[in-house]
Amino acid sequence: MLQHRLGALAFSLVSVATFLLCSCARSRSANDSSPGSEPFFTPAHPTVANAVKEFLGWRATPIQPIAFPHNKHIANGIACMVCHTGVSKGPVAGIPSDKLCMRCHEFLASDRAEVKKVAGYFNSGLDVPWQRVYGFSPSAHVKFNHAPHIRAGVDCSRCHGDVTNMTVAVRAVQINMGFCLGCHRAQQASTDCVTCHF
Amino acid sequence: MAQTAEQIQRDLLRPVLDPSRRAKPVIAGLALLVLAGFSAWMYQMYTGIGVAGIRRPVFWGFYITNFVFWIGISHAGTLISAILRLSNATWRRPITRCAEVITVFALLIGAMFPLIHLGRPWLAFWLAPYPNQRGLWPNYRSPLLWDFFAINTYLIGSLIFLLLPLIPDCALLRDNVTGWRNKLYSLLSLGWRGTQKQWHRLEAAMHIMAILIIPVAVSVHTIVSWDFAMTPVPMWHSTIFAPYFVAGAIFSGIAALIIAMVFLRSSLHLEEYLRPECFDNLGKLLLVMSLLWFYFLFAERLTTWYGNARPEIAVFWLTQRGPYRHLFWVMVGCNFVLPFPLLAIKKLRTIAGTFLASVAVVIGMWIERYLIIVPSLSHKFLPYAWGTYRPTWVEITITAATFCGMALLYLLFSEVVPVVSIWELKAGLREPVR
Amino acid sequence: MSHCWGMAVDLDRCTGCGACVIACQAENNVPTVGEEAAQKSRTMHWIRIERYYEGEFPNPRVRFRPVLCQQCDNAPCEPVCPTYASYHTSEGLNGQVYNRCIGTRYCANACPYTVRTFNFFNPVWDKPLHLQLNPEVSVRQIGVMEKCTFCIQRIKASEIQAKAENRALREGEPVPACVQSCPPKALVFGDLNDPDSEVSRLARSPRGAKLLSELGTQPKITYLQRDSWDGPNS
Amino acid sequence: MERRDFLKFGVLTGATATLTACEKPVQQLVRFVPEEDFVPGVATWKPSLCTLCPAGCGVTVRIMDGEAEVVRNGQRGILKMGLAKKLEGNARHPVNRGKLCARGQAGLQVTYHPDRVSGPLKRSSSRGSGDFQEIGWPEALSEVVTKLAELRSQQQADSIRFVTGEMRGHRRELINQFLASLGAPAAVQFAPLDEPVLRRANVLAFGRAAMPSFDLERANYVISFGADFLGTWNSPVAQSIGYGEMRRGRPGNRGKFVQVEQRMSQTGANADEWVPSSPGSEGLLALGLAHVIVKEGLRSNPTEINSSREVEEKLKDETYSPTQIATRTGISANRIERLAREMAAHPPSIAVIGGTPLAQTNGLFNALAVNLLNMVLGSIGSPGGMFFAPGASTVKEASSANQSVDFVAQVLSGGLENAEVLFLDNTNPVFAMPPSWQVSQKMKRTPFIVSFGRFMDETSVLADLILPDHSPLESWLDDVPESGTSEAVFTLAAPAMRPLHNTRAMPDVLLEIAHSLGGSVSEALPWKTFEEMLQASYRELARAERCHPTDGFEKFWGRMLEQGGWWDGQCQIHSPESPALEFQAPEFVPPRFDGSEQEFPFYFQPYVAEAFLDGSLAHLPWMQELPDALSTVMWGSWLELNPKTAEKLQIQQGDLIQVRSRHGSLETPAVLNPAIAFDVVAMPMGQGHAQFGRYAAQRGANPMSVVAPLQVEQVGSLAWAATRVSLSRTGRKGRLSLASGALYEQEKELELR
Repeated sequence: MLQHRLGALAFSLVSVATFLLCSCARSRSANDSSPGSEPFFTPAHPTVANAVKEFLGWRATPIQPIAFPHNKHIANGIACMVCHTGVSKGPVAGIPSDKLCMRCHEFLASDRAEVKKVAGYFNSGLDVPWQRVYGFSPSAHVKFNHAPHIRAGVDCSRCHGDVTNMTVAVRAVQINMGFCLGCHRAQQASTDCVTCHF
Repeated sequence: MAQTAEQIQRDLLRPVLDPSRRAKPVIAGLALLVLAGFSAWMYQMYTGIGVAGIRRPVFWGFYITNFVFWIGISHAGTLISAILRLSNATWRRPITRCAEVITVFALLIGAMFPLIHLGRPWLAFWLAPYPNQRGLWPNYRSPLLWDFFAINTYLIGSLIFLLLPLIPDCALLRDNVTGWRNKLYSLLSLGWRGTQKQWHRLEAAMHIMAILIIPVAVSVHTIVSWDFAMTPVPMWHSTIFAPYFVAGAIFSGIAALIIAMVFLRSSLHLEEYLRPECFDNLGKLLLVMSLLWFYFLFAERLTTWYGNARPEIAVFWLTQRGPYRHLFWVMVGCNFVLPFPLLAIKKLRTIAGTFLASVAVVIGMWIERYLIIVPSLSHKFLPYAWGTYRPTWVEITITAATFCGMALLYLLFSEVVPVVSIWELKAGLREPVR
Repeated sequence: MSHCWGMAVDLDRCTGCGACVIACQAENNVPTVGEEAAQKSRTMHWIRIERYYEGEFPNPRVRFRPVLCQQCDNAPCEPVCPTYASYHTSEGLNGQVYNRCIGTRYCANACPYTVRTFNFFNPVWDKPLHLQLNPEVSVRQIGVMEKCTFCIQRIKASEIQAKAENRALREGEPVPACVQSCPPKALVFGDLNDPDSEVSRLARSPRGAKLLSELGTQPKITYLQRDSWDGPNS
Repeated sequence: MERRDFLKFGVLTGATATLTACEKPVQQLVRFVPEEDFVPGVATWKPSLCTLCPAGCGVTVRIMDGEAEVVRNGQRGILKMGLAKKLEGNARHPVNRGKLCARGQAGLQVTYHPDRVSGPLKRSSSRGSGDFQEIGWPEALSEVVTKLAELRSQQQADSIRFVTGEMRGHRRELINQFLASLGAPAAVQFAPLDEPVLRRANVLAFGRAAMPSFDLERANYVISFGADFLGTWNSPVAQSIGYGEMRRGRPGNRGKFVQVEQRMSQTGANADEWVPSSPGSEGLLALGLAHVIVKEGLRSNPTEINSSREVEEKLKDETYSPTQIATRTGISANRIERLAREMAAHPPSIAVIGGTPLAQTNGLFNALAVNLLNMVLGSIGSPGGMFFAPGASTVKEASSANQSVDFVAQVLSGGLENAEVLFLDNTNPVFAMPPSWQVSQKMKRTPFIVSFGRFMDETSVLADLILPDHSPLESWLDDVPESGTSEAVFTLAAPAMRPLHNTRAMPDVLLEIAHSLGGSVSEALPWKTFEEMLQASYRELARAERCHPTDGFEKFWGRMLEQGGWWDGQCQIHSPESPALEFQAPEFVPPRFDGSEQEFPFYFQPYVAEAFLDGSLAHLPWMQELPDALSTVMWGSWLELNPKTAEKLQIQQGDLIQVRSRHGSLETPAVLNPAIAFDVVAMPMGQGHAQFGRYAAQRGANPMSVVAPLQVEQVGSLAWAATRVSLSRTGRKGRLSLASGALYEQEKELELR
């Protein structure tokens, strides 16, 4: 990332200055910054500030609607794949629907404040709006597939850090293309661009 | 040749030390137009490159036309001044700096256009080779990358070529001003004291630069032409393009130089220095280039027509008889029919005559770039995918703004340093007129 | 064994119905651009059906020809890209790496088939139309060039699946969306490295020809020319 | 088993079966797919059914887990659910065998359309103003129930009208039972894509009121009279599959295909020979061909009918000789003779008729003549010939198959004005009928209109109450394809995804209304839901399945849902029934046209647009941006005319043209088409919507606005190709988005756009 930024700054004043002014190219008005409320979907950056942050690789820490304690669940012997069901089967590990939460929490610890929040969503017929912790920015145009990595024996912690000690999941590993390539090279996996970018 | 060294110094320092008030509104007006162009660019960045008129299949339009045009204009300077310096033509003394300045500014403007035209200009730095975590380098096979290096090399070279002969004049200015300007000129004069050793080194450096800059300049426009000639696009994929482009570049460069000189002459009262024989000589040069240009055009058109290959002939007829025919004949008129008599007949080769011819050539050469780019792209191989191109106000504003920008930069420059080299003219006094 | 994906287009079967166009649009998140942009021919379809008239009334003829990226072996689009956004993949396809694209549009100029489309603006889907987007394919952003990928996501998915099952790819696997949808089976897709595959067989047909073969781009798509009727056994 | 019998069975047993099951009216009508555990990021494929055109193709829906923004209990939030991502043909379905046309694939956008009616609406100001207010389902339903109860108590149930679009399967059965139980007249179908003329001709010729199917795979010679069978007509996917095989599926044997029409259609573009006969003379040409074949004794394997001898005698009459008809058809005698000899020499041959020739005033004659040509060619029911699919309706249904004609009759006889309550389902007559019939004005006088429309179209906007139906992907569907297959097929599909909006399935709503009305109505419709009704009916099929003994209904039902229906190639119920015994050679009737030749020099031929059909798909952005196959126009309407005609009138591509008939005028840009007769202008149907969502509304012009209200003789349906028009320049340029930059590939053509 450092080189990336240095390269950006080193290149020319023009590119950075103009970029800072307006690097977010958008097709509609950017006044409304809250995502999801617009009547249309677009991969455009919602604001200029947003575009600048992404360019420089700064990512906001996601704020979860519910303080989910990973450590407690893992300590109770629940394996990652119980909730992240897709991880060995397909591209997406998946965040479970609140129906899965309620399978246990209808009875277990149902008096806790955070569990009540889950129940609240469940009863209204909606799902918990979890925020992604990892995931790639749309402008990376990356399609990551979990299953082949699991099959190749890559441990979850390799990319996600030691979740056993986390409450709410945090981005413990900075995943960028160099990180991916490092491993791919070491494992002699394909480094062809279209392996991931399509 | 009645001037004395003092007179020269007085006349030529005047615009710098005591700038005319009349220039102020002109500068303000030009600045406003440049700002309009800049705003248009910002608007384009914010909204998207789609506000330009480019479309499928004409993916390159006004911006690349401007790019080629301005890079062409930049050949005025350095090349002419370098050749004239090397051939030691005495009439070059008052015009070399005008010419070198054109080069630098035209290059700066020209180099902006690839950025303006990019879909994602904020990522332009990926063209520069630098080590990165992705392990990626730019593609050295791409003519655009050659461009990137050629233009940067040329820009650096031209800057040095401009700044080197500025040193003695800056030292002169340093000694005549105070305050922040003194600091600026001190910096630019690089501690010039006028010792014999320094003069000797300056002459040597200028000689080396003059020799180096010629192949660089030729290579720049050759590579610009290869942006086109390397691709299998009808009428682009041509071996004639490199010399055609270089000739066209020098052609339009000389015209731009003449225009600049006419303006400088009247606005800065340099009638004594930019004398008619300068224009006469440049006029002759322009005539040669006009003939050369026409020869290239004829050769290009004839071979295409005679060859009668299907995709090429479609483009050929598109410009000859199709919707681009008006532009084509305007181009021929501007680049040959009008300038030829004006420059060939000695009586007409006056300052006014060469000026008129030059204006025509600049317009004609801009159209020439446009006609090279747009018709070929609009009629590629599969007729179903044929299309048209129409510029939008954004492109037109930005284009207009760059012309204003050129004028503005030139005006400002003429207020900062003498546009005619004082020491070279002084040196000219010492040697016999040839 | 490595694969060399190729396609055969039987123009004698093609009816010009447009099923492939929509199949591709649905599979690859190709946006609609609206009337104003369509008027400027800025539509994004990765495959188009060219229509050419021949002759005049009362004896007119029409030829249809689906044109998509020809996945040239000797592709003019690849060397011109200054950032390797357009490059040759290890399986011989003309890859287009969206995130590496800076939008010079040089590749689109160089492409003699005019099959590359450019995101002049960010694509927009009126909600909830965005729910139709295929999560297996990127939604491209502004300033990025795109084009037919031979449904690389399907190829990759098949390869991953085959590897997981520890077997080779089967004939008829993978299938791009256009080929899958084509009612008269004018489009055939497969591995050109396998001499017994249907596409290899068709590529050897005497009716076969490459589009603009004179340019030496060596496309991986073979067009089987339309036949004429001059008797019962023609 | 016949479809008709099956439906009867189902309904009967359903009634008895549910006597025990019927406890109390159900509360929850909104039904979801049973909770499923989707593996995130992994696609599941579910069978469904395409309802966008009458072909009835089977589809599979690619479902993936996703997050939809929804409103639940008044709360906006996200919901993880299975979302349809793509539609493909169901590989096992006998009609489309894994293939799907452009329109069918775009059906996905019906579900996700931003302008779907998302909940029940009630009119809040004057009729047609388009002002509606949202109301809840209970209020909306009670309003309908009150109205119906009132009518019933006043013995006025016969003033209830129910107009549907193309409708088959149990949906129609339910509507009819509902109406019957109320004592109301049967539902009337208004489907502009239907071919009532051909059905009538098939009744007269073969005793079948059905659309024909064609064995193109095995045919060696196909002559089509105006039928766009590869594009939009009948069962285009099935026919395209067959066409592909006819062309290249049999090594060394490539069939010939001849198209007879005045404006080259997408289908005509694929023909080996294109025969531009004059408008309305198609039947005469067919008789001319039959004349040559009979006269020269070229018949190899004719279909035997009782009246063969008389028909033959009649055909031998000199009135049908090529020289006699050459002037009228515009085709030279030599060419007619050659064509006749060719088709007789290369059996099996098929003659097809559809579209424009059937929309002439003499459409019935044209259809009968082509049917006769088929008999002469011996193509009825033989391999490589034409046949009727086992599921096709029988003569018993002849009257109900004529329902679109009935709608015209209703409109003309004041049936609409007399209605007290009008139900509208999946139909848009205001848009698709000529304005001179004043459908809209007549509907405005109806006191109470209920629409089940998913979109606000020109007809729904007149309604008092809109009870939006689920999208097809959210509904239980079943269908019996009428053509395109030689197998008995029952397509059945469960909802592929949960509803996005606050909509309810129309059949469920009808059932709920029936239960609320109580009494005999409730008893006649005892099922809680449409799903239950389907189960009850298909239980009969499971019992009657002759070829494979089944292992219980549950397994049978599960298998049906898994593969998308029931069909069995072994169980072919062979169709070619003997042609009607007393079929006569039809008498030539010349076509009539509205408007004089001097004042209105051009024949005006609207045609079914590849992308929009009759206009019912104009709201889909994918379809709007799909370049038309021939003109390559997107996002608009256009008028096609010959470049020579245009030159004469000094019209250039893109000029805005005024098209004027005796009944109205419209403006649309001109598109040059070298493959159209000099005296014909053509215009696609489907654009010119006043309503119908953001992508369709106020776009282009509707050709119906100039169509004369002429009817097909002896049938009564609209003769939409029988209008003459004049053209004039407006001096302005029209909005025209063309995908194509050139008409010709080879010639040095420089003019663009």
